Amino acid sequence: MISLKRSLRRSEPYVAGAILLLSILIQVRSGQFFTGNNLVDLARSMVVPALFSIGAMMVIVSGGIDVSFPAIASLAMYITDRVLLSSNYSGPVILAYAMAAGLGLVMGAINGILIAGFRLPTMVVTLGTSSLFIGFMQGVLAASETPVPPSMLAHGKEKLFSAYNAQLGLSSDMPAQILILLGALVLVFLILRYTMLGRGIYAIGGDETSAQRTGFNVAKIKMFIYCFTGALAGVTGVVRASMMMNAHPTNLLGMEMTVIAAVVLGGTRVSGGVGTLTGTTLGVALLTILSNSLILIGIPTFWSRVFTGAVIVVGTGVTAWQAISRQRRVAARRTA
Amino acid sequence: MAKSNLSLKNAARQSAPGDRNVFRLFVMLVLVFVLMMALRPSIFLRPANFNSMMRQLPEYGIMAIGISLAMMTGGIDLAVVGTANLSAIAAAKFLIAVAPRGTPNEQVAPMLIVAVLIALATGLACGALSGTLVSKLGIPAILATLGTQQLFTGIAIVITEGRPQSKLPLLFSQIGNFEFFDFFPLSFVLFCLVALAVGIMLERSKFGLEVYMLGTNSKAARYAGLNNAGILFRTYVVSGFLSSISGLIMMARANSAKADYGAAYTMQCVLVAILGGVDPNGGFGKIGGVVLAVFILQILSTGLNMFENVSNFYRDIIWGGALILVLLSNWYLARRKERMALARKTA
Amino acid sequence: MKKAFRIFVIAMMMTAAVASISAQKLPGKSSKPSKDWKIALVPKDSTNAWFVRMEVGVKQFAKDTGLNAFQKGPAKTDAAMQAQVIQDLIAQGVDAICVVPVDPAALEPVLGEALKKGIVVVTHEASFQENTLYDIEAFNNTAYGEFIMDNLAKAMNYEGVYTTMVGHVTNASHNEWADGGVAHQKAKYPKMTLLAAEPRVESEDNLEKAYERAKELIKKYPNLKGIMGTSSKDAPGVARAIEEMGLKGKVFVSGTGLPNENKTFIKNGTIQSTTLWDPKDAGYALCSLAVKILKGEPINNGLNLGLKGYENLQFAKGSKKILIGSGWIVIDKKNVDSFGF
Amino acid sequence: MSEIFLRASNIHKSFGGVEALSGVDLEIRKGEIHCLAGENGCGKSTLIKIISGVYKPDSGSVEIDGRIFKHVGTTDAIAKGIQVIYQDFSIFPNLSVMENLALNMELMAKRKLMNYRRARAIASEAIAKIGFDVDLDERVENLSIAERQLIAICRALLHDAKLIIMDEPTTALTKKEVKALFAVIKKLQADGLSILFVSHKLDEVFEISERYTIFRNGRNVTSGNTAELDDRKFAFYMTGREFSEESYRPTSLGDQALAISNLSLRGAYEDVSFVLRKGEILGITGLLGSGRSELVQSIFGIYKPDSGTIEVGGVPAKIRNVKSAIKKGIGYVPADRLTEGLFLPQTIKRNIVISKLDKLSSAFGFLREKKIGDEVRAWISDLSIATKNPSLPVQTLSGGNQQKVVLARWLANDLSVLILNGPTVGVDIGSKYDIHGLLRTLASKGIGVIIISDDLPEILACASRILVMRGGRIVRELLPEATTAEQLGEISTGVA
Repeated sequence: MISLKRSLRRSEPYVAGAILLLSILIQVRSGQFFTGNNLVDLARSMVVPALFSIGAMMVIVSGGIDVSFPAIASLAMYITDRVLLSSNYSGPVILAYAMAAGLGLVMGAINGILIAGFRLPTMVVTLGTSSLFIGFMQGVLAASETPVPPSMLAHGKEKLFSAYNAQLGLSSDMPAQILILLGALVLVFLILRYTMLGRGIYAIGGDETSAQRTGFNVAKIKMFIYCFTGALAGVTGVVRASMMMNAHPTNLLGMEMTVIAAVVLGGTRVSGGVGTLTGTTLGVALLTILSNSLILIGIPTFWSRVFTGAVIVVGTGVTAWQAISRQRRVAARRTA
Repeated sequence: MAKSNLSLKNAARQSAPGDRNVFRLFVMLVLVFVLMMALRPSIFLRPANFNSMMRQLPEYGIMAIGISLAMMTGGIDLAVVGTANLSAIAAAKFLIAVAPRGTPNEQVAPMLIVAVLIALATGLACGALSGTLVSKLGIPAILATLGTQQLFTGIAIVITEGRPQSKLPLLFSQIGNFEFFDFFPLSFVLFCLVALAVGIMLERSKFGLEVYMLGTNSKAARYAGLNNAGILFRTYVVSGFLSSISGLIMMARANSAKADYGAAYTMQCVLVAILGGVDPNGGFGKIGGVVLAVFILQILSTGLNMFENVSNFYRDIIWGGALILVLLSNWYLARRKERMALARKTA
Repeated sequence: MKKAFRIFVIAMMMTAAVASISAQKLPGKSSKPSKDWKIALVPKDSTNAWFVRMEVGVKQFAKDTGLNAFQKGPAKTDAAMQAQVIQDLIAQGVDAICVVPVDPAALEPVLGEALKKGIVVVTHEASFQENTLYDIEAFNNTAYGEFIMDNLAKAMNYEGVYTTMVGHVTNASHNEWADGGVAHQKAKYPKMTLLAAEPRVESEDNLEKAYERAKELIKKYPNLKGIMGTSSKDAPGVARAIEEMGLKGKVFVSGTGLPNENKTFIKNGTIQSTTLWDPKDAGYALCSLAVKILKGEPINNGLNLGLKGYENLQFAKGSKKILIGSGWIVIDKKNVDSFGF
Repeated sequence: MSEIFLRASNIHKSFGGVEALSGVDLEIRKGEIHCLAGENGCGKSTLIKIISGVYKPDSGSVEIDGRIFKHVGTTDAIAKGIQVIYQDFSIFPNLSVMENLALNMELMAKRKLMNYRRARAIASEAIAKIGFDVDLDERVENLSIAERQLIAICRALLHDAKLIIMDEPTTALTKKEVKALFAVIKKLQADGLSILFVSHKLDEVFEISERYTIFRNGRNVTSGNTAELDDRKFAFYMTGREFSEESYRPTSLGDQALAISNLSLRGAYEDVSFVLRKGEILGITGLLGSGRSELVQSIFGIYKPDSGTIEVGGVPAKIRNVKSAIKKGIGYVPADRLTEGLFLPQTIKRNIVISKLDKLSSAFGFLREKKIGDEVRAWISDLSIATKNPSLPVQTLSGGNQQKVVLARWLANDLSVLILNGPTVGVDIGSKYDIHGLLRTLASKGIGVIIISDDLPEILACASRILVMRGGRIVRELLPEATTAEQLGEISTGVA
């Protein structure tokens, strides 16, 4: 009973409910939601935003905010791509991932040094480094679209299985890259839940001074967060380029706000300390389903932004309203 | 006595972070100015170049002021560009309907006033919607305004089908592009007036003080009897209003209105606000700083356009670098001050 | 208050009148020596592969002629930012500005000002631009749309349901091509029908989105047989969706596209042909035209800018501004390997 | 006699040129309960932080259990068995009770992984030590302040401590909880631990400690056996001033200032009625959860009561929100000064005038700077707020002066009713007397004052009438002269 009450205080059930409602709406309007190929398509669309959201969520939980991950992903991916192309690399794709992760880690470390070492405000730092990375990529490297090396191309074509829709005769491939997402989810879940490092991330987000006193090495934990999210962003960049079979330097830019919105929508507290991977994934799922189903619902292209905007406003409104009334209930309960 | 004096001085320095930041920004502005002057004196110092800068900065400068206001309450307004375009489109739709190009100026003039009022009213309404979501429903501002940005752009696309609204009466852009003494653009004068008005509002009015206090601690604000919801609401309404002025300026400069003009301005305005010293957590920030940041950005981008072979993307590098340098110098100066104080004591 | 406003308006109208009188004299032959000329080309943005290719043409021109020609674009595809770049160039006193407008309407005032200051203005992909001396079209927009439609119709065997895809619904030229294509289909291919529920979808100039939208369309409208793409990302994105869904030979796509990006699809037949004009040539041609004007050479029908496709430019019907070149390149199985980009 | 466990000698420490400690000494014997007292800003906290390794002293040394440190490291301190319970509890509101209790232990054991079963065991053991009944899976932010403090105490007890430093641990505890805590402390002492108990509540010092040390302005004033101390001496050592406090009797009761009839808020309080007269100081006490805070917050417009009426000055008052409460002449000094009362980084000036802006601005909403300046100067001198420059951030002030700023804010508003929730929580003794005196003056000028406090001696000293609440109802009305702190405590808990 207590645990039921407690779970109703979380936002995951509400986001899950919203997803269910939306799914039913899509199913009714198109008859094509609960089909294998559609679900595979959605899973595929989720890969990149979900990978980003993992890092964004870790940062927000620790009490910061990071807007530099699309820039890190783009720059890491672009440098990797160019280096591998120019050296005519044809070995396994793992090198691309390792390189991009390494580059991302270095860029994340720059964020980390400024944030953990100099204790500078996270949003300002990441806005600044984001500008730097983009400027470096487009100014110094004069980045433009390039093809990807053969290993990434082959990797982009790898599929786990195909979902076949007999009714329409359509099939959809589950991209291999979803394994990277699942791997990242499991890894981060384990880190957050079962390591002191992970608990430290929550602790810092709850109260940084207390964390210091309790014995957490706050600077080290922060350094880890930004390095890790940087590396993850680098990997995400390569995932995107291989899935698109094309290295597009600016394609990911501008995603930061939507990803952060998804993370917050999934119940992560903007002020830090609270947030779950389940909620985050649900938040991403909701926004991905939304943006990939407007045609299925039958919303004309001209209306798509109105609809998306309205759903964000209404969706977050409901969650926020629920939080407000929860606060009231808590106040009453405390006195009872 | 000496001891307490010292602590007083230290504390006084603490008390006016905004002023110090404004001074540092001013130094930076001078540096950027001198740098550009030194590198390309023949081009940079032309009056036409200054005129060009003054014509470019108002449209995003005014939106940056709007975003800054929202940030001072601890929020953010990502819907400024959407609001600006929707306001401009509303005015443009009206003008094209009642006074298409070619209508005699005498007939256009009164309609212009109505059109301007329509735009401003649209801005107010957009701000009111964002404001309601943030203040009454308590949606985090970043989400609420991300939603309304989509919504406003969406509505703009629906009513225009994405096409530019261009057959505007010429009188509009003639007035909009009027230059005092053939040098100071009307839009720049408007920007100065807006900055002055908002600056005065923040520093001298009850509402301004309430914005700072609410941004510092909303719970304490509630216990102090401030109408938190009302203040937040008004902040976003003001931001919406300012955006609609920006929208009109864009409309005059482009002589048309369209759903996606200036989409890239949003992040630029956030950057301007932050370099201008506005605390993204709320409570602190000065319009003077924001104005200086706008000038710095403009000199940088105009400056880079003087170099044929330097890509505009270097602006991003300089900008990001400047942001981080300012932070680091703040950090360094604070530390040095501490050290010097210690040295003085032990000496 | 009212009176003050009236006076203000009258004052404005007077300045406007003065301005329009001075605008009568259009820029032309430059009195400066040609080595001092500065010719700037302003693209829509600087990272897009398309405009990177265009810059190659500009650099080639500068090398060939020894003149100071350069490309200077905004950091993002944004009409307002493009206007700012042009404004700065005017202030710096360049002699000619060649523009590929993000949005022609938005540039009218700033280009008008350039003309007023005696700067030569030529445009590309902006057939409705008023404040320009000449507009070079590699081709006629409507005709280009018609040609894409012809390609699609042929692939669809002249029958079935189709829809159109644009980068953004706010993109003027994409919409012109799509409109041209649709009108052409209505006139010429009666057995084809435009999908009424979704006559135009957005790919956001993004390969991944084009792919996702195509999948969605095919799921929702199983009888959809063709997609007419406009953005260079549309055709390859849609082609990938078609291949993955196992609809090769059942659903067709046509559109603009760079050879490299479409090579596999063209070779394996998912895309029969894409259409293209080489932005490098367009960049070269724009600079070349600007220089001709600065030299005071006459601009007439049959103008030869000295490179393929631009040897015999013709004024559009009833226009003294729009110069139309001899078309686009069709990329198909036969020539896809011959481009090198 | 017994051995010395800790000896701090001639410690100096300054911050940014301001000396916080100028050569202080402190000795704690093994197995003793030692009280460290002094006003806020006297250097108590700084010394604690030096002992626990947070700060490095400029000079001087600390000897712990026979080993002399120039600079104690945090790990040294913990290894030597020193545990500090800070005033702000150092807890994580977003984590569960279990994690709050167990994390530190796990970190000390240098564990890299989180084992929830082990954590639960640790946590259960910890709460069992003081018989604290709490749901281990509850998030701490959903608990009351007292419960949070108990968690902080439980956590410190977990460690194999030889010296536990408690920085004003009883601030937010009710009488019953304090008793439970003292029992635990005594038990720990019996086990041979030393306790450094930082407090400025005299009754607690007497009750718990054997020896004391008092600081003033970063220097030792005195130390000795608690038994030799009395009320007067204690206050004098702390402040260097003489105080005398008589209980307050209004000379003449005026008209009705506030009348509450049958006020109810479901889940908080029920059917509460009372009348407050002008010139009266009404004390309301009761355990946490007795509904007292919600009751006064309802009067101030924070909560909306379900039923009942409020009259202000004999006129029925509809109080919809805080603003309308202020308009009716009601002021409220909240319990948590730092988060609810003050805008810490903002200036003293702004903090004082924020609730009076309507009157201090022109018709167009512009601030009247001169008027504001006059107003602020007047309050600073009236309440003797220790600052030279009202443009300094309010966080530069001591707790007592901060509280005076909050008071000034309300006094500026021509109140008829002033409600104080914990008027002297975290306030040094000098300011405490100042504030008590001020409340008497206010009442004698005809303001109706309500005090909510757990500090029973404070209630007895200040209030002219006392209401005791239990389970959301008023259970007793008492006069202070006929009541003792013990009786009051028993009525609150329902023993009597």
